[in-house]
Amino acid sequence: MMLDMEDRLDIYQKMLQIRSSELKMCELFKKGEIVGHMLPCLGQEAIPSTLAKVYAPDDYLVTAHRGGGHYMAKGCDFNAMWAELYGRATGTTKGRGGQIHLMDMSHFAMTGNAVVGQHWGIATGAGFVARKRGKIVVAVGGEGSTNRGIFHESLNMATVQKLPILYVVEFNNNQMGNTCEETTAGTRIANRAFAYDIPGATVDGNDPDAIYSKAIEYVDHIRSGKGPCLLECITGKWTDSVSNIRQLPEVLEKIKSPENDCIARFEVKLRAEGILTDALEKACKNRAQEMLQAALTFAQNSPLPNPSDGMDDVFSQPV
Amino acid sequence: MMLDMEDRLDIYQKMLQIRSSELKMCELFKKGEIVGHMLPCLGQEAIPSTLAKVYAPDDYLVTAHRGGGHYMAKGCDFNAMWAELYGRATGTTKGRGGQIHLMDMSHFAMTGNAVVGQHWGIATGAGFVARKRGKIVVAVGGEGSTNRGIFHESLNMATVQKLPILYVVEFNNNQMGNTCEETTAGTRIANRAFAYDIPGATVDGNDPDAIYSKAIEYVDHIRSGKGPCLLECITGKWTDSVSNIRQLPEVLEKIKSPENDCIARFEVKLRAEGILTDALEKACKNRAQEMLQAALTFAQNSPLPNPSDGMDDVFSQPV
Amino acid sequence: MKNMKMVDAIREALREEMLHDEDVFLLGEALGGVQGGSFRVTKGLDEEFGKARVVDTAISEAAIGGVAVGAAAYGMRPVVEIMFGSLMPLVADEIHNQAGTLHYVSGGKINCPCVIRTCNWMRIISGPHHCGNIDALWVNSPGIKAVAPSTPYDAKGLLKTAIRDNDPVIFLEYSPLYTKTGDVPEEEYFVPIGKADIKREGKDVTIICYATTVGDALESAELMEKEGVSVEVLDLRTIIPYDKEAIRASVEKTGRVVIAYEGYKTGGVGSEIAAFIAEECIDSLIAPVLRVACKDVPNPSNSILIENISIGKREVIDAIRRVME
Amino acid sequence: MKNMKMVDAIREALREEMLHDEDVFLLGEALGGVQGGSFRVTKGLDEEFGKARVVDTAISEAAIGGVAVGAAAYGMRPVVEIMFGSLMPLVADEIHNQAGTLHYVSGGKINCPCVIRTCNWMRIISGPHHCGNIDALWVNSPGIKAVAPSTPYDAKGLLKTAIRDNDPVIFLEYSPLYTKTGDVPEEEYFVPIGKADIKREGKDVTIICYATTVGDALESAELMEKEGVSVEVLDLRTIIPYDKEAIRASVEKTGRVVIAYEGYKTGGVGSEIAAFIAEECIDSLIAPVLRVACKDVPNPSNSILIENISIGKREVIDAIRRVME
Ligand SMILES: Cc1ncc(C[n+]2csc(CCOP(=O)(O)OP(=O)(O)O)c2C)c(N)n1
Ligand SMILES: Cc1ncc(C[n+]2csc(CCOP(=O)(O)OP(=O)(O)O)c2C)c(N)n1
Ligand SMILES: [Mg+2]
Ligand SMILES: [Mg+2]
Repeated sequence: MMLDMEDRLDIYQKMLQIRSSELKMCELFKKGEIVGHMLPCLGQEAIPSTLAKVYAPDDYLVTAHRGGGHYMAKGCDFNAMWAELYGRATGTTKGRGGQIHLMDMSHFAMTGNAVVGQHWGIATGAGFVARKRGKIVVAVGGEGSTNRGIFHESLNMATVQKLPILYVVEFNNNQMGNTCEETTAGTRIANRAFAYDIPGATVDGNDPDAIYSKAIEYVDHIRSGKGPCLLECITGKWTDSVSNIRQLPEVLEKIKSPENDCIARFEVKLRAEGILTDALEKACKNRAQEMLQAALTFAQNSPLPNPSDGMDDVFSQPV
Repeated sequence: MMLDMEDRLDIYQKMLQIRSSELKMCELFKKGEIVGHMLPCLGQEAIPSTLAKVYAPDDYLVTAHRGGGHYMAKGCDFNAMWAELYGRATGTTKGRGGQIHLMDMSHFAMTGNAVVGQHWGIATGAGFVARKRGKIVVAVGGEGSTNRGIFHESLNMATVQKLPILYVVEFNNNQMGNTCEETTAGTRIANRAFAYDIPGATVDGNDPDAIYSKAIEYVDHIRSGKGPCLLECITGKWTDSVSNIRQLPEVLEKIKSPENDCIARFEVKLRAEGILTDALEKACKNRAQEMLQAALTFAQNSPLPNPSDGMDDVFSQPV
Repeated sequence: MKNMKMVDAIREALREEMLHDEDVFLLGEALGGVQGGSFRVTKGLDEEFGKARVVDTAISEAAIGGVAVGAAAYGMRPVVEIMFGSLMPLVADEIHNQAGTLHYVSGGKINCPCVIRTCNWMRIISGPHHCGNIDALWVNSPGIKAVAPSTPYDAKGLLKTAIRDNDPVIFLEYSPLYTKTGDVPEEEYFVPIGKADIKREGKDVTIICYATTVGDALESAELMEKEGVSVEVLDLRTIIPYDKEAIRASVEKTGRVVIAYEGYKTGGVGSEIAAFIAEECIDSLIAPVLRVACKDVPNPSNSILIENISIGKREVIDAIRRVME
Repeated sequence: MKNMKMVDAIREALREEMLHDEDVFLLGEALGGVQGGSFRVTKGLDEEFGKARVVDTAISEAAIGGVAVGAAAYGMRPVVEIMFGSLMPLVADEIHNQAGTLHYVSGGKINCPCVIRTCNWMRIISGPHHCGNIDALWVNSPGIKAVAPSTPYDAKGLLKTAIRDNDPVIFLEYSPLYTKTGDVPEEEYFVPIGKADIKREGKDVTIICYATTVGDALESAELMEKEGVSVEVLDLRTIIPYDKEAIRASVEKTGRVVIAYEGYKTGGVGSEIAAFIAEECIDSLIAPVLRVACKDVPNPSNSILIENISIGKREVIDAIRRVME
């Protein structure tokens, strides 16, 4: 199956939303206007934006620590996300979790977790619910997280139980400085699917069309009750953490080329196909900026939590 | 490479030693003469007996819970093992660990561990020492233990580090009652090697010749510094635990046929090749019985630990 | 009322809750089939409810824990089993970091209604990897509740409450208690989490205990009665959050405390209880707060050695005598 | 004497021990290369000693723990790093069941000389999965030692001792302490495990503390001095096995105790210390034993909220005032 024009423009729009938001996050962090632990997905925008065309709004989405793009792409509350980055009471987790614990259950999205790999097990649990309720789970993590044992336990269990889960690996060949050469055996993460006799494939993770065609094939397989699949998307992340960005502008200049940048590349493609025009590009970019501005305004005008708020919600009812 | 006559007779002798010892263990447990948690390897004797021809005496051996056969095959102190089963102070772990914690470091054997799968990680640690000291590690566990994440983490790390480890899986299609159909994805455990691009193979684990030829090929690979291999040996265990044996004699009668019993089958083979004669068989069996008798005598005449002995050795020096 | 074994009371609680709510499901190793759980707790439930609701898994404790969290977060009520207590460290992150923080870190928006059952094999000859003491493992974990019933009545009532609770609950079973019998009502009932139970009233000494040590305490109380010492037996039932008011009231009454717990002494559940008393009830105390607990030694696989490091009536009585001095 | 940061003192200890014994090796995530460890503790050691002795691994905490046990059992001296304290539950079985029991269950025949270093990120805005408190995780684990130094001197001396120790030792670092400076001798020295250190003498109140809370205690003592209260600061240095004699001596002298620890209050390290005092030193006490600790709340990623649940000088001084009442 292929993406139609409208879908592709939606994807493009989401990529722009994520890009502008993540850039702003880096910028504001550098200025000291926002604080905390933040892991941008700059350079990887194609994956979340495309997956949003693969799952339904009420399907489940469970990601690892680098979940901001997925949160946005699923249509989770963008204002609340920005309020969270500003540590406000109106934040998606009331200003408690910060960027690495973004979640929005009204959109079935658990897009934060900071113990790398643990989300694979949680996604597998979500799979039991999805199986009962006729939904699917899309589970996403970095290639580094596939070296945790829980990845293996999860794939094995999901396969035996024929759980409806698409396991997606964002392969950026980087784990806090280490490359796969130093840490990871096997030529491709997708090969790990062979261990369980489930479908596995590697696609160009900077190309929405490539991601989509394999992902939608796998989702059909999954929805038909045949169990999980493993999709590896090759991409590149431009920055590990907001605190690691030294000279972001230079980096961005260098990589804003169709070879490295999934957005620039998608623009070339959309233009060649006559889908994207100057006017449309401008409109899309404006739209992204407007959304961002609205979210920033919402966040900045939101109240800070009261110090004592941090004592609530340890349990669902006071004990 | 193939086994020569002498080696095959050694293997046969070890199989007999293990068989007679494990049977006696079941019998004495049933009588209540020995107590505790004991996991016999009846039916699987070919694997430990053959591996003993594959590793050198000062190579390292690390197994999971069903390690009794491996302990014996490596030539660890047999008297001390029996003293352990009797809970005596002269036992291999001073009567503390019992049958599932048999270990004998003077033979480089950690052949006990009762948290299924954890031995894979320990074996990987042994691999770092082996790499430095020019030895290899043989790590052995049941197919069930390969569903623990630590198996995956271990294989990945050992492969990246090119550790000299032969990972051996005793596939008996049973994990405390569950079969692989209910628990385990993938047609063969050996396929899990593909995930890491290392050699993996499945052999008939009731046939010493089949085990040996693949294992020795892998050990050559390992000794040459190329990293780990995964060998799956298909076998069948006759009893899960001493406490699960209801009617051992009947079970034994039924299975004492060359189709199911690795010893009966090896005897047929050795006879056909003219290696085994009636007299030799008798001599071997007598020898096994003599060893067992001597061990029983040693154990029964050994002192029980003092109650207060159980307070020692929490730390290597009193604190 | 009917008289039943604790193992049957637990099974009845599981069965009732599975009938009551089809989102309740069981998951663990060898729960179904011939095995029916290592201690037959779940025996027959797979036949009644099918394999989708009584899920047998691989030996994958971390995934079992992950499933508990994920399935709970997305709206079901998983009741998972970790075969035995000594294996709980394998699921420590899923408990401490995941289940324990989820409600909080989601801004109170995601509940995590899972139950993690496990069985302790104390007083059995299976060695340190089977018989380890793990009751204190989550006392230092915000967001986690843990219960350890001593009677069939409490077990059934607490398990039903735990399954309906919207927070993660660790449910501790003890193999020596499975066959203990007791009265259980015919009609439905619940036992609240966080409430202790005075299993015997007394005025000279309070024994604070739970699970296996409750029996030791009651028998000791009986014997001490003959020596003219009146012993109150306070069964915590819930280890965390423990019932501070009940403890305070009893200590104010008796002024003497012995805490008996079948775990390693140092850093155990009883250490927390003793610290609470030293902090908040010290003015009521007329004797040191004694802890009767296992020695800080891995559990050996040998009855002669076990005897020497574990506890029972003798140690409890000893401690009562000491606080009465 | 040279003045140095704690991060450098730790690196120096590693380096000296690697030079002293070629069986000492380091293993963990991102220890080498550009990263040089999350907090640059191991920076440059890969260049000096090579990749076989400074091993960068995958994100595989369980295997890291397994390697620690296996390599130690077979005769090397692994010093492994778990990137941060919150991840320690991932290696809980390797600590509790494997490292903790090996010497014992092998009949005293196998040693397990491994060090597991980890860094706590307390007082930083990284949320519950990074800044969780895990100092109490092994207090209830027989066979495990744990140290938590507060000065560069203690850090270097304790780490060298830990590496040469034949038992498993957890070495706790605290990110706010890395940049604290202090004097360290030029010549080689060792600090014993299991010995507390009186960082300041006093006669009215004893503050028992370790790691980050030592600084809070010393500053509080300074301030209280002005109010005429003489505060003794007892730095445990070793969390387990803790120095009972030093505690006893100080409590006998002052009769008043505040235990300050940067962990969750309930079931924390301080609970054990309080229980010990309530059991063995109660006759010396003239005030309740107060615990100053973090609230039982997952650590939020927000300084406003962190402020309210964590501890510092203010809370310590408050407690001193209360025990002086
Ligand atoms: C279990 C665990 N180990 C280590 C860390 C520290 N850490 C945070 S992100 C990261 C790298 C993750 O790499 P990968 O899974 O490839 O995701 P990426 O950051 O590249 O998106 C590490 C090691 C952690 N948070 N959790
Ligand atoms: C981590 C863990 N989970 C569960 C158990 C309980 N248990 C003991 S043996 C066993 C089955 C192991 O199966 P396998 O690895 O195939 O070995 P086998 O017993 O067949 O030799 C189980 C589940 C355990 N000891 N440790
Ligand atoms: Mg990565
Ligand atoms: Mg098996």
